[in-house]
Amino acid sequence: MEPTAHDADEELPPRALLLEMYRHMLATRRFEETCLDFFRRGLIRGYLHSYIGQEAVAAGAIAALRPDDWIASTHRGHGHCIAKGADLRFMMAEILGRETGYCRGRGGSMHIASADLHHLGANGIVGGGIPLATGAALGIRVQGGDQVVICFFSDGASNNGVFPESLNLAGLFRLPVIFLLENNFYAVSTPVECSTGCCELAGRGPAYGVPGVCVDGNDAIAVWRETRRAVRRARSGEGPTLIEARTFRWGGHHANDPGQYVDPERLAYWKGRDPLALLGREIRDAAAVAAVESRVEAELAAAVEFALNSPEPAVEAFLAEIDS
Amino acid sequence: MEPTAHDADEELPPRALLLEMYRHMLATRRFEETCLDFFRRGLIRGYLHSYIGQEAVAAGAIAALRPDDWIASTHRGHGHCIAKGADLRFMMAEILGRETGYCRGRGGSMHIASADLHHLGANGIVGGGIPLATGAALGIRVQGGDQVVICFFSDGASNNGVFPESLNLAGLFRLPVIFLLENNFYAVSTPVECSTGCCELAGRGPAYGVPGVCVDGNDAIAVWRETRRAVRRARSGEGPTLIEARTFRWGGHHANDPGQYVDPERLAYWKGRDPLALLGREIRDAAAVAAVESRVEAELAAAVEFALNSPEPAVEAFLAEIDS
Amino acid sequence: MPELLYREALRRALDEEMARDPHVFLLGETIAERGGSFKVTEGLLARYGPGRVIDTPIAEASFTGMAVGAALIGCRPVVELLFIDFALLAMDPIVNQAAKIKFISGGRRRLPLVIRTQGGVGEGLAAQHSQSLEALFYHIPGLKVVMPSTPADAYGLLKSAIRDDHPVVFIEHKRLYALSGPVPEEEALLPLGKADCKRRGNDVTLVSWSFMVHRCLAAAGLLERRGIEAEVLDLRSLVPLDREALLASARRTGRVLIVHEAVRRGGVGGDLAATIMEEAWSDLAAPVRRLAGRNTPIPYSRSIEEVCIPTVEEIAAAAAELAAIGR
Amino acid sequence: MPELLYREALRRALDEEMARDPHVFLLGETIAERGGSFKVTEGLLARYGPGRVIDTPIAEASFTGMAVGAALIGCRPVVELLFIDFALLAMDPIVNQAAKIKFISGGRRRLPLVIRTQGGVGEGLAAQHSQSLEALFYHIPGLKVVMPSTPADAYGLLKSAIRDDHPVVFIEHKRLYALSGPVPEEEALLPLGKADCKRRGNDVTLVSWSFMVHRCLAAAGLLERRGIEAEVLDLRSLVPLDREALLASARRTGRVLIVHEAVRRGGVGGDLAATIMEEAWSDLAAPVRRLAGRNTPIPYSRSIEEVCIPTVEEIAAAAAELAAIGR
Ligand SMILES: Cc1ncc(C[n+]2csc(CCOP(=O)(O)OP(=O)(O)O)c2C)c(N)n1
Ligand SMILES: Cc1ncc(C[n+]2csc(CCOP(=O)(O)OP(=O)(O)O)c2C)c(N)n1
Ligand SMILES: [Mg+2]
Ligand SMILES: [Mg+2]
Repeated sequence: MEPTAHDADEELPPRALLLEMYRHMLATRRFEETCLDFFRRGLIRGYLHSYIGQEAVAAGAIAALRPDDWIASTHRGHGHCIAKGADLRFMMAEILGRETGYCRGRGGSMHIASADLHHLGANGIVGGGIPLATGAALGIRVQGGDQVVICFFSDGASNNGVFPESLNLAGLFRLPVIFLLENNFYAVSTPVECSTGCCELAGRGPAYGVPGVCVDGNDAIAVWRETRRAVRRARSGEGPTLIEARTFRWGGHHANDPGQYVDPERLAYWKGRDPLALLGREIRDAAAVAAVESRVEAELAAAVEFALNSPEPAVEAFLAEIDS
Repeated sequence: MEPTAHDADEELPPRALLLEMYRHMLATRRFEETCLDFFRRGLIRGYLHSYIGQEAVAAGAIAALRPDDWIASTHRGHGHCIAKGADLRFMMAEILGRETGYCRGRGGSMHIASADLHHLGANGIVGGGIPLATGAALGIRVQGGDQVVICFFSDGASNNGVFPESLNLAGLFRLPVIFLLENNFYAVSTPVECSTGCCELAGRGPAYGVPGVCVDGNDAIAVWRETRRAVRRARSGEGPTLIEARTFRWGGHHANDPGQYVDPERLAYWKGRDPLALLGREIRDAAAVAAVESRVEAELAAAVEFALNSPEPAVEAFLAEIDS
Repeated sequence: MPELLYREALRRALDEEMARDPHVFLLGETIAERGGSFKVTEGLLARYGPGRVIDTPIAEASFTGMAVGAALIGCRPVVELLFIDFALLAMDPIVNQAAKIKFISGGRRRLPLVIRTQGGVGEGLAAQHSQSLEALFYHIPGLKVVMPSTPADAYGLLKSAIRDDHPVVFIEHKRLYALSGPVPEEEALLPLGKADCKRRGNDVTLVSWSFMVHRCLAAAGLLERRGIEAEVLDLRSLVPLDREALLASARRTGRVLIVHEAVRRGGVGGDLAATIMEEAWSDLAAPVRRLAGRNTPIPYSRSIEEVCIPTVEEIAAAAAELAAIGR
Repeated sequence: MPELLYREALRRALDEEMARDPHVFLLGETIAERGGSFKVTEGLLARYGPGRVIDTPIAEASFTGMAVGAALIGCRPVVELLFIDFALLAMDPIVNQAAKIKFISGGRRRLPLVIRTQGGVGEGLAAQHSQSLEALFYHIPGLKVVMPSTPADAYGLLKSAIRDDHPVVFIEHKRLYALSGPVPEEEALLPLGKADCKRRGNDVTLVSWSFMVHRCLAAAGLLERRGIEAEVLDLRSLVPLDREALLASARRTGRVLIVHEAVRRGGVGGDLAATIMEEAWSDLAAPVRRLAGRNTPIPYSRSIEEVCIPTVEEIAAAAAELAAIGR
């Protein structure tokens, strides 16, 4: 299956949505750059997985959602979180381990979640979020709601048995969930062709009665369009869709991984298709883009300031909280 | 995919093999009838899952193996075990919980295994044997052998995530394993159409780069032929095959289950296609069939006698064995 | 009080909670059409429909994870794992996901989830259908563990578990489903974390839960004839643990025998024994003792199955020995 | 003796055993090309090729089960689970399959399988990458559990684990990989089930394993300055357990503090404490005490992470308290 880029003839997202996607993508890019810098300076610890290069997937897909729709995210989750409308202040505070963060500093980058944002959570377990997302879709059914759920995960997670199990369950129950497989061609250092005998990952859907499509993951508009189609299906009770969005990770697996195993030509190819640049070109409005840019810079600066000035969790309070 | 029955033009198994298949099938049928009788009389406890109706799958498939090839079996495993050449005496003794059984009475019906028979084991966990079989195939590779492994499992097990995980691993590594999915259309009382959104179970293979074929599981010759093809592929290093063999369970899920949920017409259809009768017709040699019948009766009688006269495990010896 | 079977008491709890709260729903293998392998959920499909009594394919890891996801958005799922042995296929959603949610959100998220399952030795079900695995969940911060021994407890505790805002592993026993016992006619919840003294006595305390409570009661009967008054404390819930009741009884009798069906090594008994030693040291007349499952998977054969877990006679003998120390 | 890092000692053990026995092979995520996340398997791909150093997709349940299957036909697989947290995805093959093989075959089948994994608190890896879960395996009949604290122990015990005919869960510690220590130049196996007294003392026994051994040794240093001679007993393998060494030390000092990183509730410490009480009651001068991980998932933030597990000072304080009882 060849990924489809968006077709210029087809309907475009409304202008405001285009700008919002751009804003989320830029915010993600700049947020990640800042995090990487903080990591190098020792301010961030643990595992930090940058979303740089993949911004169009989160922004494009989530642009097709209503605010009351849900998402489930992964260890590489900052982009999803920002596109779902997260406050950069609380995100940055969490990643810096502060009491003011989304998880009060208990969770860190791999566990950010927010019921208010209808964000089920990042996950430190590769594939761990897949059944959770599927179950949220079932829960929506039980509650009689019409929301949908997007389940983000990547090629590596697609080999965890919970993916086909959940595909099967979602297909059987026609649940309103969209399996958004971000195929960035690597799981840590393992290229996708070394993790499966069949690299056409969208093809796993039909084996379970779930339609599978493949889309250019660096083209935010194409992702938006394909997701919107899947959202409509899901919302109208027709069931799940598997979307494979092909994209690429610009950095190593995490902040500490130089990623030397990546073929430089391949990386160059994908960097030449910078999702931000591609979308910027579509917007064709330098003033609007500049306005977004300054808004993002201001928000990011505020977030950094807020986070750095926030207290770490207090030991006494923490000890009082946990059962002894 | 429509199941293929065997085609009269194609090569037939050698006569000796035909008779051996028939013998294994008949032995299984009679063994199971005896077990069900013993169960009713309170001599067998626990779960007893009868293979009656499915005999052609085990016999046909295993007829395509060499004795040093391996199999992995399931909770419904007597047919596989008999076709792999088990001694009915040790089987019956095990199922009656005697010290002389394959597992010295410790395992029972759901755990029969024998390294000598190259039988990896029945399994009480639905799907539990799938990775074991796949790993045995990997072990063969490591050891530089040319054996193959048949992994038996049924439609219910195909929804356990280890099936697609193992399919993927086997396809990736081109392992000499044959996934033999006995689609008997039920998992306990759940019909296959209530456990998946896509009932073409053989179609799950190609999603992982593993060829999938569907065969009439009540036609021992068809099963043999399809398995032989897969065995040749596997033995020559071309990798795994998924074979879906469609068949039917004549009884309830286990000896205690009347199975009233089964559509009587469907059952009648399958009973009309009795695998033993179908194969008997192909043999066209009443004398040979009669000879097989009397051999089976004699072996079964000897097995019953042996088992009933065998001691139960001694408590003292058992306690001495286990660490306290 | 009317008598109900343990399975009926469980069913009544499910029924009442489903009637009361539309967010409660059931998920598991053959629980709908077939009413469950142990007939606990029989009739509920007819009452609440396939939207709330849901049969799943055999995919324990995912349908348990789905229950976690549904709970995250505000439902109150009750998921059934047919045998606790199969919970081993769902340890990621239970331990890595469900148990962590409250904590990693800094206390901001709730996870009202009940995992119903059953364990213990039955009638020849062998090594993969007879395990007693409560210790695996007991060790995990963020999980509650409830193990009722009677119909009344099953009823009252399951209702509380369903109303609890955080995950509860609710472990039934395959040999108790057909046990009959009185259950209050009016709705009655039992709080999690309250032990029940099922028999009073001053000479020795038998601490137990689930099926073994009945063996302890029988042993107490034997002991009585020998002039020994045994107290039988049914913990009912292991997490939260009723430390007060446990320690009070230990202090009063000074002699404690902990009885459980699970394997002794690494079983919950060790933790309880250590806790009693730490907290009630000066009141102990004898070392706290454990009588528990032997260090073996459960065999199939009738002749050697029952010897793997404590018998009434063994309990009585161990208790008598304890009671005699220092007299 | 030459010094090796813990990771190098492990690698040497793997290397020697692979050279010695062609049935030994390695299976896990990014262990081949990348040499493993903790660099234990670096260089082995080059020596033994992709047929014996095998990178797997992310499918813990299946590749662990595959190792079981390969062991069943006579191989000696060493499978790596990157974090012990991920072992929760492979509990079926480990507990329901591997642990049961010997038993359900009436002792007729062998299962030479090593599951290498690592646990413990690291540097901000949070709730799903910091667990200490040895208690889950300790409770399961049929599994051995080994937890080395030094390069020499890691080397000698891993070799024995690989040669063992039954499954061994071999748990390393993420904070030990870069620890340097002497390792004998000649090949040297250490038997499973032999504790190592890492420091002699008569006033109090500190029982520990893995990373906490080092904190106990540091605490013993602090205690020495206060005139208290602490013995530090490193169990090294929890199953088999060196009961003799444990009880002998307990009897000699009469005061035992068990220190582990895993959560206290349901941790191995309770079992050990109960065992000591049962066996050495009359020699105890004080109740056996446990100092262990707090009842919480591990948080991310630096400010509250370290307080979740015992510190050197806490160990010293608890030991000093014990040593003072009844003097
Ligand atoms: C169950 C599990 N296995 C292994 C890991 C270790 N791990 C963390 S990220 C990762 C790679 C994931 O690859 P992919 O799903 O493609 O996500 P990506 O990093 O490309 O976003 C691995 C193996 C884990 N966290 N969880
Ligand atoms: C992991 C697991 N889940 C559930 C069960 C309970 N169980 C035993 S047999 C069975 C049905 C299996 O169906 P299928 O795989 O189609 O095999 P069949 O009985 O048709 O041979 C179930 C659900 C089990 N043993 N293991
Ligand atoms: Mg990836
Ligand atoms: Mg079936």
